[in-house]
Amino acid sequence: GGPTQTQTGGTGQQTGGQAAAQDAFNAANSGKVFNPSTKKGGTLKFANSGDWDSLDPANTYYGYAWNFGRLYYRTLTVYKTAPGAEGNEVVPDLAESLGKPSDGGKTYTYTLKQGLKFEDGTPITSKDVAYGVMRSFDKETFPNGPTYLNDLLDWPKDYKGPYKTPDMDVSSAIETPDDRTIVFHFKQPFASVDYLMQMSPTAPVPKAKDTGTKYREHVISSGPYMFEGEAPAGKNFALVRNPHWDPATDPNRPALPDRIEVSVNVEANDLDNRLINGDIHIDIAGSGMQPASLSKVLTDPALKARTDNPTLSRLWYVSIPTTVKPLDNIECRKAVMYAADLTGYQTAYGGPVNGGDIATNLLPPTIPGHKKIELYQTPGYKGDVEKAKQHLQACGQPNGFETNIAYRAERPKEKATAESLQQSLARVGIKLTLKPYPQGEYFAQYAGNPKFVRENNIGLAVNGWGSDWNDGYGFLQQIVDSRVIRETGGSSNISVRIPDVDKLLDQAASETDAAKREAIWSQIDQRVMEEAVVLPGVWAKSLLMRGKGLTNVFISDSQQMYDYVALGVAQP
Amino acid sequence: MATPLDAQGTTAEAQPEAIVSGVDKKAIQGRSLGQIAWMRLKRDKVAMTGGAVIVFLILMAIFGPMVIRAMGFDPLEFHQDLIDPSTLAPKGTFGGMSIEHPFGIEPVNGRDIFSRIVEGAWISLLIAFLSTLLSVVIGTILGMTAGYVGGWVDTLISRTMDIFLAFPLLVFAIALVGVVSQFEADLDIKGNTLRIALLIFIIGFFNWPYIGRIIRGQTLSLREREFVDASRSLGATPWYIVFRELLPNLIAPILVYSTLLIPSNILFEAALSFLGVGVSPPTPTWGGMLSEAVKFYTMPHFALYPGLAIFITVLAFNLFGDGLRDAFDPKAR
Amino acid sequence: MNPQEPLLSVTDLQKHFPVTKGLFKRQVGAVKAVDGISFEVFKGETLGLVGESGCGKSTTGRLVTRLLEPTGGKIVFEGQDITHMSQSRLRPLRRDMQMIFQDPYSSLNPRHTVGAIVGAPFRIQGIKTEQGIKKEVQDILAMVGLNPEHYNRYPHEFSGGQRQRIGIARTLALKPKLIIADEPVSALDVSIQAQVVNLLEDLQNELDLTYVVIAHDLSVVRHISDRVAVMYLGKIVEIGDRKSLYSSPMHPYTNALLSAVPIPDPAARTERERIRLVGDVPSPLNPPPACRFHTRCWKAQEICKTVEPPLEELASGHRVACHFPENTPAVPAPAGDAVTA
Amino acid sequence: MSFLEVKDLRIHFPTDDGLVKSVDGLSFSLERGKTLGIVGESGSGKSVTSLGILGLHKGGNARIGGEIWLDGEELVGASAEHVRGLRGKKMAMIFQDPLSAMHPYYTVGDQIIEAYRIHHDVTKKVARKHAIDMLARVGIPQPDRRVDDYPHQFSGGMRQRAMIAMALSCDPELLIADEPTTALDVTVQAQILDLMRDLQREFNSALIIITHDLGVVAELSDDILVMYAGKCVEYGTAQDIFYRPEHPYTWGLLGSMPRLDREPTERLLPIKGSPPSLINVPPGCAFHPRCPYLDRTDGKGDTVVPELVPTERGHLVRCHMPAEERRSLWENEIKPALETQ
Amino acid sequence: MITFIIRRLLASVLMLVIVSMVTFAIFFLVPRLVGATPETIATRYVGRTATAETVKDVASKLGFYDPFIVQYGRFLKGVVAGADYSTGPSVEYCAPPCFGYSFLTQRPVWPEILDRFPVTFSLAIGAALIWLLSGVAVGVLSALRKGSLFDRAAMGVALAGVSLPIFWTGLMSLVIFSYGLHITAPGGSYVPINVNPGQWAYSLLLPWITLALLFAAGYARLTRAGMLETMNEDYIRTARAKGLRERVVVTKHGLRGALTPIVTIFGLDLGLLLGGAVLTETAFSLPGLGRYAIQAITDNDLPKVMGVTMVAAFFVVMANLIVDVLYAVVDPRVRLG
Ligand SMILES: Nc1ncnc2c1ncn2[C@@H]1O[C@H](COP(=O)(O)OP(=O)(O)OP(=O)(O)O)[C@@H](O)[C@H]1O
Ligand SMILES: Nc1ncnc2c1ncn2[C@@H]1O[C@H](COP(=O)(O)OP(=O)(O)OP(=O)(O)O)[C@@H](O)[C@H]1O
Ligand SMILES: [Mg+2]
Ligand SMILES: [Mg+2]
Repeated sequence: GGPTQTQTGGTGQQTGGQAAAQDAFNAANSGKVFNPSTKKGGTLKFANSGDWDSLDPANTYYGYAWNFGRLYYRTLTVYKTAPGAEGNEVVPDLAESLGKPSDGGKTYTYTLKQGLKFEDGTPITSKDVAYGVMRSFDKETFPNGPTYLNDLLDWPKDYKGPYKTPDMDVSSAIETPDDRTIVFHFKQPFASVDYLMQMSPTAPVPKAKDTGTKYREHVISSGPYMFEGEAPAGKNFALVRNPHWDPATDPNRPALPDRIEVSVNVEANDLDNRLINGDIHIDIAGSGMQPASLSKVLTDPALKARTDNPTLSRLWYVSIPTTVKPLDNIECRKAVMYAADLTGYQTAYGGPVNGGDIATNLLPPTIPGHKKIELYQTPGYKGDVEKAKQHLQACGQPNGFETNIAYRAERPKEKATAESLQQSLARVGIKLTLKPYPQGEYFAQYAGNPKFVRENNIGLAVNGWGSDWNDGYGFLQQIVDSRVIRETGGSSNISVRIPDVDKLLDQAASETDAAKREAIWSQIDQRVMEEAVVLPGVWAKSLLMRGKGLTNVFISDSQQMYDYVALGVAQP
Repeated sequence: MATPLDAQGTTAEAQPEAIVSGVDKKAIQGRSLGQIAWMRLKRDKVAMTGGAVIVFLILMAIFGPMVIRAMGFDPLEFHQDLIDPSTLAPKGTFGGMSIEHPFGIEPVNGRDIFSRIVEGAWISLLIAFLSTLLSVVIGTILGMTAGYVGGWVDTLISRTMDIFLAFPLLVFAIALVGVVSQFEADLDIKGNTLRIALLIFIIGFFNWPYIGRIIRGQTLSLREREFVDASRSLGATPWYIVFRELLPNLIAPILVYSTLLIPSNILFEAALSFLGVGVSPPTPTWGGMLSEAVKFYTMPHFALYPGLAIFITVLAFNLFGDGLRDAFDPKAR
Repeated sequence: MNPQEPLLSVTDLQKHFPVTKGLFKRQVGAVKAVDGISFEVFKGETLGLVGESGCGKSTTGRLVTRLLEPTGGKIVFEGQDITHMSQSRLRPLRRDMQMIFQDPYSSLNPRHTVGAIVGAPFRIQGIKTEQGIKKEVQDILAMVGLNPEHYNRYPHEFSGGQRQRIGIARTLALKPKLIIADEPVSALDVSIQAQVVNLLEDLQNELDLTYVVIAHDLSVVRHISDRVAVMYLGKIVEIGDRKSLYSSPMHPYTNALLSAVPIPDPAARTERERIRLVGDVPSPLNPPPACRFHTRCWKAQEICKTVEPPLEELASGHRVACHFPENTPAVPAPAGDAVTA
Repeated sequence: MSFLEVKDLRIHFPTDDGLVKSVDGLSFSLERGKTLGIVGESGSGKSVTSLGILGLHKGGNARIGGEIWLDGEELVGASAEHVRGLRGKKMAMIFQDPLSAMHPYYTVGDQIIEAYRIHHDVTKKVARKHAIDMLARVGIPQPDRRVDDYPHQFSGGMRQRAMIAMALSCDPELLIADEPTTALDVTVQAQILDLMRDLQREFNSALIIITHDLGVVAELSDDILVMYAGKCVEYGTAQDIFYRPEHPYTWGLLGSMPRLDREPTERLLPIKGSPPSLINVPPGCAFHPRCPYLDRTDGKGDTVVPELVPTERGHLVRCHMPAEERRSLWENEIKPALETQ
Repeated sequence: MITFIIRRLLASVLMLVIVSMVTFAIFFLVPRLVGATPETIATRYVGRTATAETVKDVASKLGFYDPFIVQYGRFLKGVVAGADYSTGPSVEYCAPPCFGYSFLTQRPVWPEILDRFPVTFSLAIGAALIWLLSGVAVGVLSALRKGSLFDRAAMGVALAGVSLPIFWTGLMSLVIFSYGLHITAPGGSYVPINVNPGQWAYSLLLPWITLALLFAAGYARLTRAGMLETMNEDYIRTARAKGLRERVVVTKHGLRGALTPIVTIFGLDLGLLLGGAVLTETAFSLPGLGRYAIQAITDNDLPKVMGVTMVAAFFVVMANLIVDVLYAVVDPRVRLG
């Protein structure tokens, strides 16, 4: 630590009256709490280099939006506000307890706590929660939100949401027998329901106040903070305390600051500079600092001491479609696996600190069931030209071949990855041509569209996946199940079409024993690696910076960034 | 009758030498305005410096890629061993400057900046030149047509130019590059060729009204000159007048505005690259390098060289173009 | 002057330039630049056309050479009606009718060599010459008093007088019958003016040319013309052979013009009696009705404002358009009281 | 000493191509109420001389030598600020092209008002009244209305009148008119010349009139100075120059002019060649390359610069030919050639 | 004059309609020409887990199945008469000029444009003032001291100014002055003038100067050339012959004469700038129309693109009109008709 640390610490001491927090690298990571405090007051400042897809709980699919959303809405369940692994636990929020399964796991019942109120003082009822879920069904109005409940609940056949089919009886999916009880009916037994219920669509929405697409400008708060005025897209906004929030019903939210300010569309490098200078407290996206900041932060011990380096449940990888010649031949795919220089890949992605650890298989270390599988070991992860050439020989392409690599044009790291692979595969004669595509239609029209992939010889496609929640299903299902691949495009799974894997997935979904389930996840991982249809790159990490004067800072395994509900500020 | 004043017929009255003073009497071959402009240009040291730099740049663009490869540089080769993996910055001072990498290396992948600058000259200049050519051709043809034919043709072309000028150019360039390049397979043109062709087309196509306006104005004023009438009264066809009488007089403005359009097109290409719709990687262009460098602004060496390259090139063209304009300017005569 | 067929005959020639306004280019009026003029030019003679600036002299010249499309009237050249003849049909005729322009600077293309300029007629008309164009051009250059060696020089290397010679050489290339010279010397210095005037006269004698010389300088016109027409606001007000027009001008305007010319003789200052016109020439957009000169005429009466005087022959070869002409021969005046000044 | 005395005035311009000796040793004098005419071909240094007297070359790149005495004050050596104070008030100038010489963006009235208020500490209103008076004085109809017009709304003649009004607004004692009528039609030119004569009489100012039209000088001037290549070649009274010219160049000018007051000659008698460039002035007598009498100068013509010497009849001539010979040439050859035919 | 303005306004409307049609066509026809279907276009506007049905719903909600004319007609109607939009539970009326609802944020575009306009306007006006004043001043001085060291240096700097790409100067100046020396505001710190004028000026200072540097160059050169030309005019000689002081000659007669082309170009530049401060706003991350336009294009958000294009074109067209009128005001010789 340098001299600046004592200064920061000193400030904390004067105001908070607590022990001086020592700035240190990873001081808020791996289960540690940095500068713990219960002191209320002050203004917490967030900045976002982009903007929310929507502030409406029905219409958002960003991890940081869910993390932040908990400040102004509550859901039936919630991740525990605690550092490290403890934070991965789901606990009741609006509900008195976790869901009570019945009907062989097809029906779940929740009972709301007493004394819950919206910001206007009206009580929160189970009808409001049901309405929130129902309106989120309308993907035409709220296209962005998660669709788990749409797919899993037993909705009436022609249901189109409360706007278009207001009078339809949805009791086959949701029932609210009384104001405090809500019952969900699933099509099939489902194990992780409590995980689903912490997602934003279960936030209560009072039907009378619902303004559809405009609701995002002022979401009626059920949490400790409410919007000060309106928050239209692209504009900065502020949250103030919700007078009708009762802390007694909410052990998860310390609600320390008096006020929360959010700036949006702040240029990314600026954002880092303002964070470093202390003008803002948190980069809300939580995706790590910009490449330009790395050299500045990591080479200055005082700055480095203000950073944390969590691991994410996210894998950056490259899909190897089996539909493109000559990669339909497993030997050619293996040649790619051996030829790839993973250290280059890692550097392209931001290096060991901001990019991540070199990945050898799919499941990241943060997911229960993770096991390291090293099928294609090469010296120093730099690739093995000899082995690659042997496999090329076996493939019948001794001199290599030509193919294309797709990536998202807007993502510099993916571009760097593609360039890096171009370099390392060239060593064995595999010539890659770079194909940038707009990320907006990357999966629907380009890399995720099987027809396009075949016709345009997309032999490799840069890809990445993070789980919606921290278990094997949440991580694997969307990227290895061949049945999610649609001929019309749109799936994240570009290359994995292994019948065994599909079977194993079904098996795992109905397996109730957690340990056995986890074993199956790893088995799937192994199968996919054997088929060499995915070239894993890095298990992501990010370099986060704590703003000056923050208290109660920690990273939870569920958010994999700072837990925004816990944060407080030391006042000068 | 003969008076002493009437100096025997008319032939003796001719004494052009009195006007063409200072010229070798044997040099009966006259000097065209172009030659005179060239002579003046030669005296303009600043412009000639600009011209020399341009020649150098063109040579560099044409032969540079071969030369650097012969010298052992590879603009595409990674040198990640020279990169600090955690900060992604080049190891060593001044962006990893060394004998092998005189301008240092790029962050992340460690590509040699010097050879990329040389290689980038090729694409940057190619795009600038060809797009200038395109706008000059379109602008000259339409400008001359509008100016010479007049009437509703003029109205139509002038309004079209107005409309073109009313478009937010950059915005449209981005849109078009984005939209069209998504469908490479259908067009059956390989990656960068399509991109480069597209960039040339867009830059050239959106710039023609500027030159078109100038040419139209010049044509309008030339049309009023009596030599056009003289030609008409000799029975010249419109084609003859346009190509033989007007065009030679338009060469000077065309040349001048071309040399001034080239730098602005270089900047345009750089701006498009900066906004992410330039040539596909890993092919280096100056604008592309600069837009990369913006993400690594903490390593100013990365931005310095492409920035300087653009600056020097644009400055050289501007200086030369300015000098050319002065040299052709009849008022300065 | 021979009573043969005229080489050129112009009848009631008109040129109105439309004045437009508004989005749809509505015509709101017309500049009546030339408004019904008639004259004839006979082979071998020189017709002078004088008048003040803007009276339509150049327009007349450009109409006759069909650089402009006439609004009305008729132009007959060598017996052929060329009034509305298409440009392609005109092309061969253009050999016989050439034009010299006023401005020696703008009438030569600065990007062409003298050889190209003077040789252009051959190229445009597609004429092959026995000794090749170059030789032909050099001969012509010598004829107008230029050094044939200067074939490859550019116009900017010559003085104004020399440039005018180049312009003349160009018109001579195809051995035309009629040359329309629009202010051929007014841009030149006096000493050079005289050279060019002499040259034109010499060429006429040598090549049997017919001239229409347009000028505003009455002395120059008198010097070179056989007959002179005086224009005022798009009309010919008086036309006659040189001698009678200058010695006994009939139209008050001609009188005024003549008396306004400064005489290079200090004694004339006191001796001469002058007629001073007041005001400026009215706009051709709105010319005065009837006799156009009545607004500035000291002899004007009511009839001048209502009845347009016809162009009548009051003496042999001398026609005038005036209700109250001066200097008329003993013949009684046609209308009103003839007042002699 | 005369009201205006110019002694050995030299105005040279260093340029890229060499030193331009625009005015090279010019001397003349002028009394109040008298008129001096300066004639010469284009580029002979007339305008440069007039601007030099007004001190308008100061601050430019010109090199000025010699003396200019105006009403007892020396101007060449005087401070620029002092000369500026005299401009407009003591001496004023009328330019050739009144359209370009007036600022297009200010009304005629404003420009006269400005000129008046530089030298008179009066309110705008008073100055405006004065401007209207001046416009009335130069014969502009409805001056109180036209005072608010812009120059382009005036006709050519009116513009020149307005220029004169502006120049005269401060009652200057010296008025220089640089080609005041060259851009005008004859009838308007006559009006302007009359006006200038009348005004000069009224204001009793000294007038320098610069022109290349011998007719105009003859109309107005008491004395005439003929310039050639920056030098005075002949200087004398109007009678001297017109009736007894002794310089071949003056003869040439006279011979080049077709004259209305004489019977038309068969041919004009031009000067051969064209005026020299002022950078490469021919050695010896600048006129020698164009002079038909070079052989009569004892070989001095192209080597020795002739002096300006008085003739027997009292005016000054710059010529190597013996006085005798000159006179006999004029009497026996030139004069008859100009008059008879 | 009035009829001229009315006539020009009518012509401008026509021009804007054409601009809008071309824009619409580029975004509508070009993708279709190269093979996009309503569904593929709609995929942009649905979440990442959308089903084919959702995509169809969204495509039909956004009207992608209608032919070009219908879609364009709907757009025009919205601009002229406003349009109704469903928010889900209710229907909202979007008052004219309604450029539609953003496909992505589902908010009307017009208020967003109005919102961003002040930023671009602030940027343009401030920079314009700086470049105009400094450019003209330098130009006049250079012209008066033609060939002097000052002249050469000023014109050298001027050329350098136009030769530097703004995103580079922007970045470099930020690195030096904001992040290095901390004397100017960092990028993206724009504060509206009604919130805090001092902060507003402080936050825009660097963008102003950087942008002005680019243009000042041109204006200095233009002014210099104009002054050199007018100072050679005959009327300058007349002014001197009247005995006017040199300072008055230069400013009242010389500069007045040279100003016309400058005023003209200034109007046009300003018009263009209001529509196209793309690079500056990107370099300094100012939340203005330029960045909005870029965002709209990368998002393929047609209503936004249309809105911002129309606004930009509107300013260019208006600038043209104003320049013409101004020309007639400045130069009495020009008659509008
Ligand atoms: N193309 C044209 N359009 C409209 N008006 C024209 C055109 N050409 C000439 N005029 C007008 O016609 C009238 C006669 O012009 P013209 O050039 O024939 O006069 P001019 O006698 O040759 O005068 P000058 O001595 O000045 O050459 C003028 O008022 C002129 O403004
Ligand atoms: N500022 C200057 N720099 C260089 N040369 C000049 C300058 N001003 C005038 N001259 C030259 O001086 C010579 C005399 O010019 P001046 O204007 O006095 O001629 P002028 O007799 O008035 O001719 P014109 O009849 O054409 O008006 C010309 O050759 C001209 O090129
Ligand atoms: Mg004419
Ligand atoms: Mg002059």
